[in-house]
Amino acid sequence: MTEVCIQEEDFDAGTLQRELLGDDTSIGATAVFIGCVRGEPGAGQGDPDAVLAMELEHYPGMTESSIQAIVDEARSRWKLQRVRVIHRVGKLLPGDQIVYVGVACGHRGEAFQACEFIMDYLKTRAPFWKRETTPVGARWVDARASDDSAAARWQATGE
Amino acid sequence: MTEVCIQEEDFDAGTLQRELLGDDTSIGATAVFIGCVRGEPGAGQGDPDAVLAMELEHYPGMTESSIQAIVDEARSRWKLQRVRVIHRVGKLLPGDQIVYVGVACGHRGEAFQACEFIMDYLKTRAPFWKRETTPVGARWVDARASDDSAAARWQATGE
Amino acid sequence: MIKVLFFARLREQLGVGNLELSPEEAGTTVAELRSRLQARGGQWADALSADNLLCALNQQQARGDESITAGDEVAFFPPVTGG
Amino acid sequence: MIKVLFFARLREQLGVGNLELSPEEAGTTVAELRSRLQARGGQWADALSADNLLCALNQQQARGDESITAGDEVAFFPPVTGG
Repeated sequence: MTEVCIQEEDFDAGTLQRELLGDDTSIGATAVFIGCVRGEPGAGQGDPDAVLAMELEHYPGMTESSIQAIVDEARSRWKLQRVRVIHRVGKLLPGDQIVYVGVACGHRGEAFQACEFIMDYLKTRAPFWKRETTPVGARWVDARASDDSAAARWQATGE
Repeated sequence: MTEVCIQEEDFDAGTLQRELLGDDTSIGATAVFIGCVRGEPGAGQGDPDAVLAMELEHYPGMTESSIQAIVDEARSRWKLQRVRVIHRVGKLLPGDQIVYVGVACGHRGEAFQACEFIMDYLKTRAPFWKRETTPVGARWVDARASDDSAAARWQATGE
Repeated sequence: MIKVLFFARLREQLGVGNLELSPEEAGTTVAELRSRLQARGGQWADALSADNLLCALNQQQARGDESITAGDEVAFFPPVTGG
Repeated sequence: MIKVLFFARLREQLGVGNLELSPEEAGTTVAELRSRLQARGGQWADALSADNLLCALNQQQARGDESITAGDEVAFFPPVTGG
Protein backbone atom coordinates (compact mmCIF):
# COMPACT_ATOMS: atom_id res chain seq x y z
CA MET A 1 0.00 0.00 0.00
CA THR A 2 1.34 3.46 -0.90
CA GLU A 3 1.68 5.44 2.31
CA VAL A 4 1.51 8.91 0.76
CA CYS A 5 -1.01 10.07 -1.85
CA ILE A 6 -1.45 13.51 -3.43
CA GLN A 7 -4.76 13.63 -5.23
CA GLU A 8 -7.61 15.86 -6.38
CA GLU A 9 -10.30 13.36 -5.36
CA ASP A 10 -12.02 13.32 -1.98
CA PHE A 11 -11.44 10.40 0.41
CA ASP A 12 -13.67 8.27 2.65
CA ALA A 13 -12.63 7.90 6.28
CA GLY A 14 -14.41 4.52 6.53
CA THR A 15 -12.56 2.95 3.61
CA LEU A 16 -9.27 4.36 4.89
CA GLN A 17 -9.96 3.02 8.38
CA ARG A 18 -10.48 -0.50 7.01
CA GLU A 19 -7.24 -0.21 5.02
CA LEU A 20 -5.41 1.07 8.08
CA LEU A 21 -6.48 -1.93 10.16
CA GLY A 22 -6.27 -4.57 7.44
CA ASP A 23 -6.15 -7.94 9.17
CA ASP A 24 -3.34 -7.00 11.55
CA THR A 25 -4.61 -7.92 15.02
CA SER A 26 -1.55 -6.48 16.74
CA ILE A 27 -3.12 -3.05 16.15
CA GLY A 28 -4.89 -1.74 19.24
CA ALA A 29 -5.08 1.95 18.46
CA THR A 30 -5.64 4.20 15.46
CA ALA A 31 -5.42 7.98 15.57
CA VAL A 32 -6.71 9.89 12.58
CA PHE A 33 -6.58 13.56 11.77
CA ILE A 34 -8.69 15.07 8.99
CA GLY A 35 -8.35 18.74 8.12
CA CYS A 36 -11.09 20.69 6.36
CA VAL A 37 -11.50 23.99 4.55
CA ARG A 38 -12.91 26.56 6.95
CA GLY A 39 -15.32 29.18 5.64
CA GLU A 40 -14.37 31.35 8.59
CA PRO A 41 -13.78 33.83 10.03
CA GLY A 42 -16.76 35.52 8.39
CA ALA A 43 -19.73 33.29 7.84
CA GLY A 44 -21.75 35.42 5.45
CA GLN A 45 -21.21 36.50 1.87
CA GLY A 46 -20.90 40.09 3.01
CA ASP A 47 -17.74 39.48 5.05
CA PRO A 48 -14.62 40.38 3.03
CA ASP A 49 -12.67 37.69 4.95
CA ALA A 50 -15.15 34.89 4.18
CA VAL A 51 -13.50 32.04 2.29
CA LEU A 52 -15.59 31.14 -0.75
CA ALA A 53 -13.14 28.67 -2.25
CA MET A 54 -9.58 27.40 -1.81
CA GLU A 55 -6.99 26.43 -4.38
CA LEU A 56 -4.09 24.20 -3.33
CA GLU A 57 -0.85 24.39 -5.28
CA HIS A 58 2.03 22.00 -4.65
CA TYR A 59 5.48 20.98 -5.88
CA PRO A 60 4.94 17.61 -7.58
CA GLY A 61 7.67 15.14 -6.69
CA MET A 62 9.04 17.05 -3.72
CA THR A 63 5.63 16.92 -2.04
CA GLU A 64 5.55 13.13 -2.04
CA SER A 65 9.20 12.70 -1.03
CA SER A 66 9.06 15.28 1.78
CA ILE A 67 5.93 13.71 3.27
CA GLN A 68 7.48 10.25 2.96
CA ALA A 69 10.50 11.61 4.86
CA ILE A 70 8.16 12.84 7.63
CA VAL A 71 6.51 9.42 7.81
CA ASP A 72 9.90 7.68 7.91
CA GLU A 73 10.96 9.98 10.74
CA ALA A 74 7.79 9.07 12.66
CA ARG A 75 8.52 5.38 12.11
CA SER A 76 11.98 5.85 13.57
CA ARG A 77 10.49 7.43 16.72
CA TRP A 78 7.56 5.09 17.37
CA LYS A 79 6.72 1.50 16.51
CA LEU A 80 3.95 1.99 13.96
CA GLN A 81 2.14 -0.78 12.12
CA ARG A 82 0.58 1.39 9.41
CA VAL A 83 0.65 5.03 8.37
CA ARG A 84 -1.34 6.72 5.64
CA VAL A 85 -1.22 10.33 4.48
CA ILE A 86 -3.52 11.77 1.82
CA HIS A 87 -3.36 15.43 0.81
CA ARG A 88 -5.71 16.91 -1.74
CA VAL A 89 -4.70 19.56 -4.29
CA GLY A 90 -6.67 21.70 -6.72
CA LYS A 91 -9.90 23.55 -6.04
CA LEU A 92 -11.75 22.95 -2.75
CA LEU A 93 -14.80 24.49 -1.08
CA PRO A 94 -15.56 25.30 2.58
CA GLY A 95 -16.34 22.07 4.41
CA ASP A 96 -14.26 19.95 2.01
CA GLN A 97 -11.70 17.58 3.44
CA ILE A 98 -8.09 18.60 2.65
CA VAL A 99 -5.80 16.21 4.48
CA TYR A 100 -5.93 12.79 6.12
CA VAL A 101 -3.27 11.40 8.46
CA GLY A 102 -3.94 7.95 9.89
CA VAL A 103 -1.65 6.02 12.23
CA ALA A 104 -2.20 2.47 13.48
CA CYS A 105 -0.11 0.95 16.24
CA GLY A 106 -0.24 -1.01 19.47
CA HIS A 107 -1.20 1.63 22.01
CA ARG A 108 -3.01 4.95 22.02
CA GLY A 109 -0.25 7.23 23.35
CA GLU A 110 2.02 6.41 20.42
CA ALA A 111 -0.85 6.69 17.94
CA PHE A 112 -1.73 10.21 19.10
CA GLN A 113 1.89 11.36 19.25
CA ALA A 114 2.82 10.02 15.82
CA CYS A 115 -0.31 11.43 14.19
CA GLU A 116 0.22 14.89 15.67
CA PHE A 117 3.96 14.77 14.85
CA ILE A 118 3.22 14.03 11.20
CA MET A 119 0.61 16.81 11.01
CA ASP A 120 2.93 19.36 12.64
CA TYR A 121 5.76 18.58 10.24
CA LEU A 122 3.47 18.39 7.24
CA LYS A 123 2.27 21.91 8.06
CA THR A 124 5.81 23.29 8.06
CA ARG A 125 7.80 21.14 5.63
CA ALA A 126 5.57 19.82 2.85
CA PRO A 127 5.46 22.16 -0.18
CA PHE A 128 1.78 23.08 -0.39
CA TRP A 129 0.40 26.57 -0.73
CA LYS A 130 -3.18 27.66 -0.14
CA ARG A 131 -4.85 30.43 -2.11
CA GLU A 132 -8.21 31.60 -0.79
CA THR A 133 -10.95 33.19 -2.83
CA THR A 134 -12.84 35.83 -0.82
CA PRO A 135 -15.59 38.29 -1.80
CA VAL A 136 -12.87 40.91 -2.39
CA GLY A 137 -10.52 38.72 -4.42
CA ALA A 138 -7.99 35.90 -4.14
CA ARG A 139 -5.09 35.89 -1.69
CA TRP A 140 -2.27 33.55 -0.72
CA VAL A 141 -2.54 32.28 2.84
CA ASP A 142 0.37 33.36 5.04
CA ALA A 143 2.30 30.78 7.06
CA ARG A 144 1.44 30.85 10.75
CA ALA A 145 4.11 31.23 13.41
CA SER A 146 2.10 28.81 15.59
CA ASP A 147 2.69 26.07 13.02
CA ASP A 148 6.45 26.58 13.27
CA SER A 149 6.34 26.39 17.04
CA ALA A 150 4.13 23.29 16.91
CA ALA A 151 6.74 21.56 14.74
CA ALA A 152 9.65 22.87 16.81
CA ARG A 153 8.46 21.25 20.05
CA TRP A 154 9.24 17.80 18.63
CA GLN A 155 12.89 18.84 18.31
CA ALA A 156 13.21 20.31 21.79
CA THR A 157 12.14 17.22 23.69
CA GLY A 158 13.92 14.59 21.64
CA GLU A 159 10.94 12.43 22.45
CA MET B 1 -27.39 14.22 17.70
CA THR B 2 -26.65 12.07 20.75
CA GLU B 3 -23.03 12.56 21.72
CA VAL B 4 -22.57 9.28 23.60
CA CYS B 5 -23.69 5.84 22.40
CA ILE B 6 -23.21 2.44 24.01
CA GLN B 7 -24.02 -0.27 21.50
CA GLU B 8 -23.31 -3.84 20.40
CA GLU B 9 -23.18 -2.94 16.69
CA ASP B 10 -20.04 -2.00 14.83
CA PHE B 11 -19.61 1.55 13.51
CA ASP B 12 -18.36 3.06 10.24
CA ALA B 13 -15.68 5.74 10.48
CA GLY B 14 -16.82 7.29 7.20
CA THR B 15 -20.42 7.76 8.28
CA LEU B 16 -19.28 9.15 11.63
CA GLN B 17 -16.87 11.55 9.92
CA ARG B 18 -19.70 12.98 7.80
CA GLU B 19 -21.86 13.36 10.93
CA LEU B 20 -18.99 15.02 12.78
CA LEU B 21 -18.55 17.63 10.05
CA GLY B 22 -22.22 18.12 9.18
CA ASP B 23 -22.47 21.40 7.28
CA ASP B 24 -20.53 23.43 9.85
CA THR B 25 -17.83 25.23 7.88
CA SER B 26 -16.26 26.68 11.01
CA ILE B 27 -14.71 23.22 11.57
CA GLY B 28 -11.10 23.07 10.40
CA ALA B 29 -9.88 20.01 12.27
CA THR B 30 -11.15 16.62 13.35
CA ALA B 31 -9.20 14.18 15.50
CA VAL B 32 -10.51 10.65 15.78
CA PHE B 33 -9.37 7.76 17.91
CA ILE B 34 -10.55 4.23 17.24
CA GLY B 35 -9.51 1.41 19.57
CA CYS B 36 -9.49 -2.23 18.49
CA VAL B 37 -9.28 -5.65 20.10
CA ARG B 38 -5.69 -6.85 19.97
CA GLY B 39 -5.02 -10.55 19.47
CA GLU B 40 -1.63 -10.05 21.08
CA PRO B 41 0.71 -10.71 22.68
CA GLY B 42 0.80 -14.18 21.17
CA ALA B 43 -0.29 -14.45 17.60
CA GLY B 44 -0.77 -18.20 17.33
CA GLN B 45 -3.31 -20.57 18.82
CA GLY B 46 -0.56 -22.23 20.83
CA ASP B 47 0.17 -19.14 22.92
CA PRO B 48 -1.67 -19.24 26.26
CA ASP B 49 -1.81 -15.42 26.25
CA ALA B 50 -3.37 -15.13 22.79
CA VAL B 51 -6.73 -13.37 22.92
CA LEU B 52 -9.34 -15.40 21.05
CA ALA B 53 -12.32 -13.25 21.99
CA MET B 54 -13.27 -10.36 24.24
CA GLU B 55 -16.43 -9.73 26.25
CA LEU B 56 -17.23 -6.20 27.37
CA GLU B 57 -19.41 -5.71 30.43
CA HIS B 58 -20.62 -2.28 31.51
CA TYR B 59 -22.85 -0.50 34.03
CA PRO B 60 -25.87 0.68 32.03
CA GLY B 61 -26.87 4.20 32.93
CA MET B 62 -23.69 5.13 34.73
CA THR B 63 -21.67 4.39 31.59
CA GLU B 64 -23.56 6.95 29.54
CA SER B 65 -23.62 9.61 32.27
CA SER B 66 -19.94 9.23 33.18
CA ILE B 67 -18.87 9.53 29.54
CA GLN B 68 -21.17 12.51 29.06
CA ALA B 69 -19.47 14.10 32.09
CA ILE B 70 -16.07 13.54 30.44
CA VAL B 71 -17.32 15.14 27.22
CA ASP B 72 -18.77 18.10 29.15
CA GLU B 73 -15.44 18.54 30.92
CA ALA B 74 -13.65 18.57 27.53
CA ARG B 75 -16.12 21.17 26.26
CA SER B 76 -15.32 23.38 29.24
CA ARG B 77 -11.58 23.19 28.46
CA TRP B 78 -11.65 23.64 24.68
CA LYS B 79 -14.01 25.25 22.19
CA LEU B 80 -15.39 22.19 20.42
CA GLN B 81 -17.99 22.21 17.67
CA ARG B 82 -18.87 18.50 17.81
CA VAL B 83 -17.94 15.51 19.92
CA ARG B 84 -19.00 11.91 19.46
CA VAL B 85 -18.19 8.87 21.60
CA ILE B 86 -19.25 5.33 20.74
CA HIS B 87 -18.30 2.37 22.92
CA ARG B 88 -19.24 -1.16 22.02
CA VAL B 89 -20.25 -3.82 24.55
CA GLY B 90 -20.84 -7.56 24.32
CA LYS B 91 -18.72 -10.08 22.49
CA LEU B 92 -15.91 -8.89 20.21
CA LEU B 93 -13.13 -10.61 18.26
CA PRO B 94 -9.49 -9.62 17.61
CA GLY B 95 -9.40 -6.83 15.03
CA ASP B 96 -12.90 -5.60 15.95
CA GLN B 97 -13.39 -1.91 16.69
CA ILE B 98 -14.23 -1.21 20.36
CA VAL B 99 -14.34 2.52 20.82
CA TYR B 100 -14.67 5.67 18.72
CA VAL B 101 -13.90 9.18 19.96
CA GLY B 102 -14.30 11.98 17.41
CA VAL B 103 -13.75 15.68 18.03
CA ALA B 104 -14.37 18.51 15.56
CA CYS B 105 -13.21 22.05 16.19
CA GLY B 106 -11.45 25.02 14.68
CA HIS B 107 -7.79 24.06 14.94
CA ARG B 108 -5.77 20.89 15.15
CA GLY B 109 -4.02 21.40 18.50
CA GLU B 110 -7.33 21.55 20.34
CA ALA B 111 -8.73 18.62 18.37
CA PHE B 112 -5.82 16.37 19.34
CA GLN B 113 -5.82 17.48 22.97
CA ALA B 114 -9.56 17.07 23.47
CA CYS B 115 -9.62 13.66 21.77
CA GLU B 116 -6.74 12.34 23.86
CA PHE B 117 -8.21 13.86 27.04
CA ILE B 118 -11.51 12.08 26.47
CA MET B 119 -9.78 8.76 25.76
CA ASP B 120 -7.56 9.03 28.85
CA TYR B 121 -10.52 9.73 31.12
CA LEU B 122 -12.71 7.14 29.44
CA LYS B 123 -10.01 4.56 30.19
CA THR B 124 -10.00 5.40 33.90
CA ARG B 125 -13.53 6.59 34.73
CA ALA B 126 -16.11 4.93 32.49
CA PRO B 127 -17.46 1.67 33.98
CA PHE B 128 -16.47 -0.92 31.39
CA TRP B 129 -14.73 -4.20 32.10
CA LYS B 130 -13.00 -6.44 29.58
CA ARG B 131 -12.93 -10.20 29.87
CA GLU B 132 -10.58 -12.02 27.51
CA THR B 133 -10.97 -15.57 26.29
CA THR B 134 -7.59 -17.28 25.85
CA PRO B 135 -6.62 -20.86 24.94
CA VAL B 136 -6.32 -21.57 28.69
CA GLY B 137 -9.61 -19.98 29.74
CA ALA B 138 -11.27 -16.63 30.37
CA ARG B 139 -9.77 -13.87 32.52
CA TRP B 140 -10.70 -10.34 33.52
CA VAL B 141 -8.29 -7.72 32.21
CA ASP B 142 -6.48 -5.85 34.98
CA ALA B 143 -6.43 -2.06 35.00
CA ARG B 144 -3.12 -0.59 33.87
CA ALA B 145 -1.18 1.88 36.00
CA SER B 146 -0.16 3.65 32.77
CA ASP B 147 -3.81 4.52 32.14
CA ASP B 148 -4.07 6.19 35.53
CA SER B 149 -0.95 8.24 34.89
CA ALA B 150 -2.22 9.18 31.41
CA ALA B 151 -5.40 10.56 32.96
CA ALA B 152 -3.53 12.21 35.84
CA ARG B 153 -1.39 14.41 33.60
CA TRP B 154 -4.50 16.42 32.65
CA GLN B 155 -4.94 17.37 36.29
CA ALA B 156 -1.33 18.37 36.87
CA THR B 157 -1.12 20.94 34.09
CA GLY B 158 -4.55 22.49 34.49
CA GLU B 159 -4.39 22.89 30.74
CA MET C 1 -35.31 -0.65 49.57
CA ILE C 2 -31.72 -0.07 48.53
CA LYS C 3 -30.41 -1.63 45.35
CA VAL C 4 -26.86 -2.97 45.46
CA LEU C 5 -25.01 -3.90 42.24
CA PHE C 6 -21.77 -5.82 41.62
CA PHE C 7 -19.87 -5.90 38.34
CA ALA C 8 -17.25 -7.91 36.49
CA ARG C 9 -14.79 -9.97 38.56
CA LEU C 10 -16.49 -8.93 41.79
CA ARG C 11 -19.88 -10.13 40.50
CA GLU C 12 -18.31 -13.47 39.62
CA GLN C 13 -16.54 -13.81 42.96
CA LEU C 14 -19.75 -13.14 44.88
CA GLY C 15 -21.88 -15.20 42.52
CA VAL C 16 -24.51 -12.46 42.52
CA GLY C 17 -25.09 -9.37 40.37
CA ASN C 18 -27.54 -7.48 42.53
CA LEU C 19 -29.25 -7.39 45.91
CA GLU C 20 -32.21 -5.54 47.38
CA LEU C 21 -31.67 -4.55 51.00
CA SER C 22 -33.84 -2.70 53.47
CA PRO C 23 -32.34 0.53 54.85
CA GLU C 24 -31.94 -1.29 58.19
CA GLU C 25 -29.91 -4.07 56.57
CA ALA C 26 -27.87 -1.66 54.42
CA GLY C 27 -26.74 0.77 57.10
CA THR C 28 -26.47 4.55 56.78
CA THR C 29 -23.42 5.11 54.54
CA VAL C 30 -21.78 3.44 51.54
CA ALA C 31 -18.85 2.42 53.75
CA GLU C 32 -21.17 0.92 56.35
CA LEU C 33 -22.99 -1.04 53.64
CA ARG C 34 -19.67 -2.38 52.45
CA SER C 35 -18.56 -3.51 55.89
CA ARG C 36 -21.93 -5.16 56.56
CA LEU C 37 -21.57 -7.10 53.33
CA GLN C 38 -18.00 -8.10 54.29
CA ALA C 39 -19.38 -9.31 57.65
CA ARG C 40 -21.24 -12.03 55.77
CA GLY C 41 -17.89 -13.81 55.65
CA GLY C 42 -16.51 -16.24 53.06
CA GLN C 43 -16.36 -14.81 49.51
CA TRP C 44 -18.04 -11.63 50.78
CA ALA C 45 -15.24 -10.93 53.23
CA ASP C 46 -12.52 -11.73 50.70
CA ALA C 47 -13.88 -10.09 47.58
CA LEU C 48 -15.07 -6.87 49.24
CA SER C 49 -11.77 -6.29 51.05
CA ALA C 50 -9.83 -5.56 47.84
CA ASP C 51 -8.09 -2.18 48.17
CA ASN C 52 -8.79 -1.08 44.65
CA LEU C 53 -12.58 -1.61 44.66
CA LEU C 54 -14.56 1.38 43.45
CA CYS C 55 -18.06 2.33 44.45
CA ALA C 56 -20.80 4.48 43.00
CA LEU C 57 -23.90 5.99 44.60
CA ASN C 58 -26.79 6.60 42.21
CA GLN C 59 -24.39 6.11 39.32
CA GLN C 60 -21.92 8.72 40.51
CA GLN C 61 -18.47 7.70 41.74
CA ALA C 62 -18.56 7.72 45.58
CA ARG C 63 -15.88 7.90 48.27
CA GLY C 64 -17.68 5.95 51.00
CA ASP C 65 -18.81 8.50 53.53
CA GLU C 66 -21.93 9.38 51.54
CA SER C 67 -25.28 8.71 53.27
CA ILE C 68 -27.66 6.23 51.73
CA THR C 69 -31.45 6.19 51.97
CA ALA C 70 -34.35 4.17 50.58
CA GLY C 71 -34.46 4.24 46.78
CA ASP C 72 -30.70 4.64 46.40
CA GLU C 73 -28.61 2.52 44.07
CA VAL C 74 -25.13 1.54 45.28
CA ALA C 75 -22.61 -0.26 43.05
CA PHE C 76 -19.26 -1.90 43.82
CA PHE C 77 -16.82 -2.79 41.06
CA PRO C 78 -13.13 -3.34 40.19
CA PRO C 79 -11.03 -0.68 38.43
CA VAL C 80 -12.41 -0.05 34.95
CA THR C 81 -10.76 -1.45 31.83
CA GLY C 82 -12.71 -0.09 28.86
CA GLY C 83 -11.59 1.69 25.72
CA MET D 1 20.92 23.07 -18.27
CA ILE D 2 19.64 23.90 -14.82
CA LYS D 3 15.92 23.94 -14.18
CA VAL D 4 14.63 26.70 -11.87
CA LEU D 5 11.10 26.56 -10.43
CA PHE D 6 8.98 29.18 -8.63
CA PHE D 7 5.79 28.48 -6.70
CA ALA D 8 2.70 30.17 -5.30
CA ARG D 9 2.93 33.90 -4.58
CA LEU D 10 6.51 34.03 -5.84
CA ARG D 11 5.49 32.51 -9.19
CA GLU D 12 2.74 35.12 -9.51
CA GLN D 13 5.04 38.00 -8.58
CA LEU D 14 7.62 36.93 -11.16
CA GLY D 15 5.03 36.04 -13.76
CA VAL D 16 6.92 32.84 -14.53
CA GLY D 17 6.78 29.29 -13.16
CA ASN D 18 10.06 27.90 -14.46
CA LEU D 19 13.27 28.79 -16.27
CA GLU D 20 16.02 26.81 -17.96
CA LEU D 21 19.47 28.32 -17.42
CA SER D 22 22.91 27.27 -18.57
CA PRO D 23 25.42 26.54 -15.78
CA GLU D 24 27.22 29.74 -16.79
CA GLU D 25 24.04 31.79 -16.33
CA ALA D 26 23.06 30.02 -13.09
CA GLY D 27 26.32 30.34 -11.18
CA THR D 28 27.88 27.70 -8.95
CA THR D 29 25.66 27.65 -5.82
CA VAL D 30 21.98 28.04 -4.94
CA ALA D 31 22.76 31.38 -3.28
CA GLU D 32 24.65 32.63 -6.32
CA LEU D 33 21.75 31.63 -8.56
CA ARG D 34 19.40 33.59 -6.34
CA SER D 35 21.54 36.75 -6.38
CA ARG D 36 21.92 36.52 -10.16
CA LEU D 37 18.14 36.33 -10.50
CA GLN D 38 17.77 39.31 -8.15
CA ALA D 39 20.24 41.22 -10.33
CA ARG D 40 17.66 41.14 -13.11
CA GLY D 41 16.01 44.00 -11.21
CA GLY D 42 12.31 44.97 -11.04
CA GLN D 43 10.05 42.21 -9.74
CA TRP D 44 13.03 39.85 -9.63
CA ALA D 45 14.88 42.07 -7.19
CA ASP D 46 11.81 42.64 -5.01
CA ALA D 47 10.28 39.17 -4.94
CA LEU D 48 13.54 37.26 -4.43
CA SER D 49 14.70 39.49 -1.56
CA ALA D 50 11.97 38.25 0.83
CA ASP D 51 13.63 36.99 4.04
CA ASN D 52 11.35 34.02 4.44
CA LEU D 53 11.82 32.49 0.97
CA LEU D 54 12.71 28.82 1.01
CA CYS D 55 14.72 26.95 -1.56
CA ALA D 56 15.13 23.33 -2.59
CA LEU D 57 17.83 21.59 -4.59
CA ASN D 58 16.71 18.47 -6.43
CA GLN D 59 13.54 18.46 -4.32
CA GLN D 60 15.39 18.54 -1.00
CA GLN D 61 15.21 21.62 1.21
CA ALA D 62 18.47 23.56 0.70
CA ARG D 63 20.33 26.20 2.71
CA GLY D 64 21.97 28.10 -0.14
CA ASP D 65 25.62 27.12 -0.05
CA GLU D 66 25.00 23.90 -1.99
CA SER D 67 26.78 23.59 -5.35
CA ILE D 68 24.71 23.28 -8.50
CA THR D 69 25.63 21.56 -11.74
CA ALA D 70 24.01 20.77 -15.07
CA GLY D 71 20.86 18.65 -14.66
CA ASP D 72 20.00 20.05 -11.25
CA GLU D 73 16.55 21.33 -10.31
CA VAL D 74 16.40 24.37 -8.03
CA ALA D 75 13.14 25.70 -6.59
CA PHE D 76 12.30 28.91 -4.73
CA PHE D 77 9.06 29.30 -2.83
CA PRO D 78 7.32 31.05 0.11
CA PRO D 79 6.77 29.33 3.49
CA VAL D 80 4.43 26.37 3.07
CA THR D 81 0.78 26.51 4.10
CA GLY D 82 -0.68 23.04 3.51
CA GLY D 83 -2.63 20.76 5.80
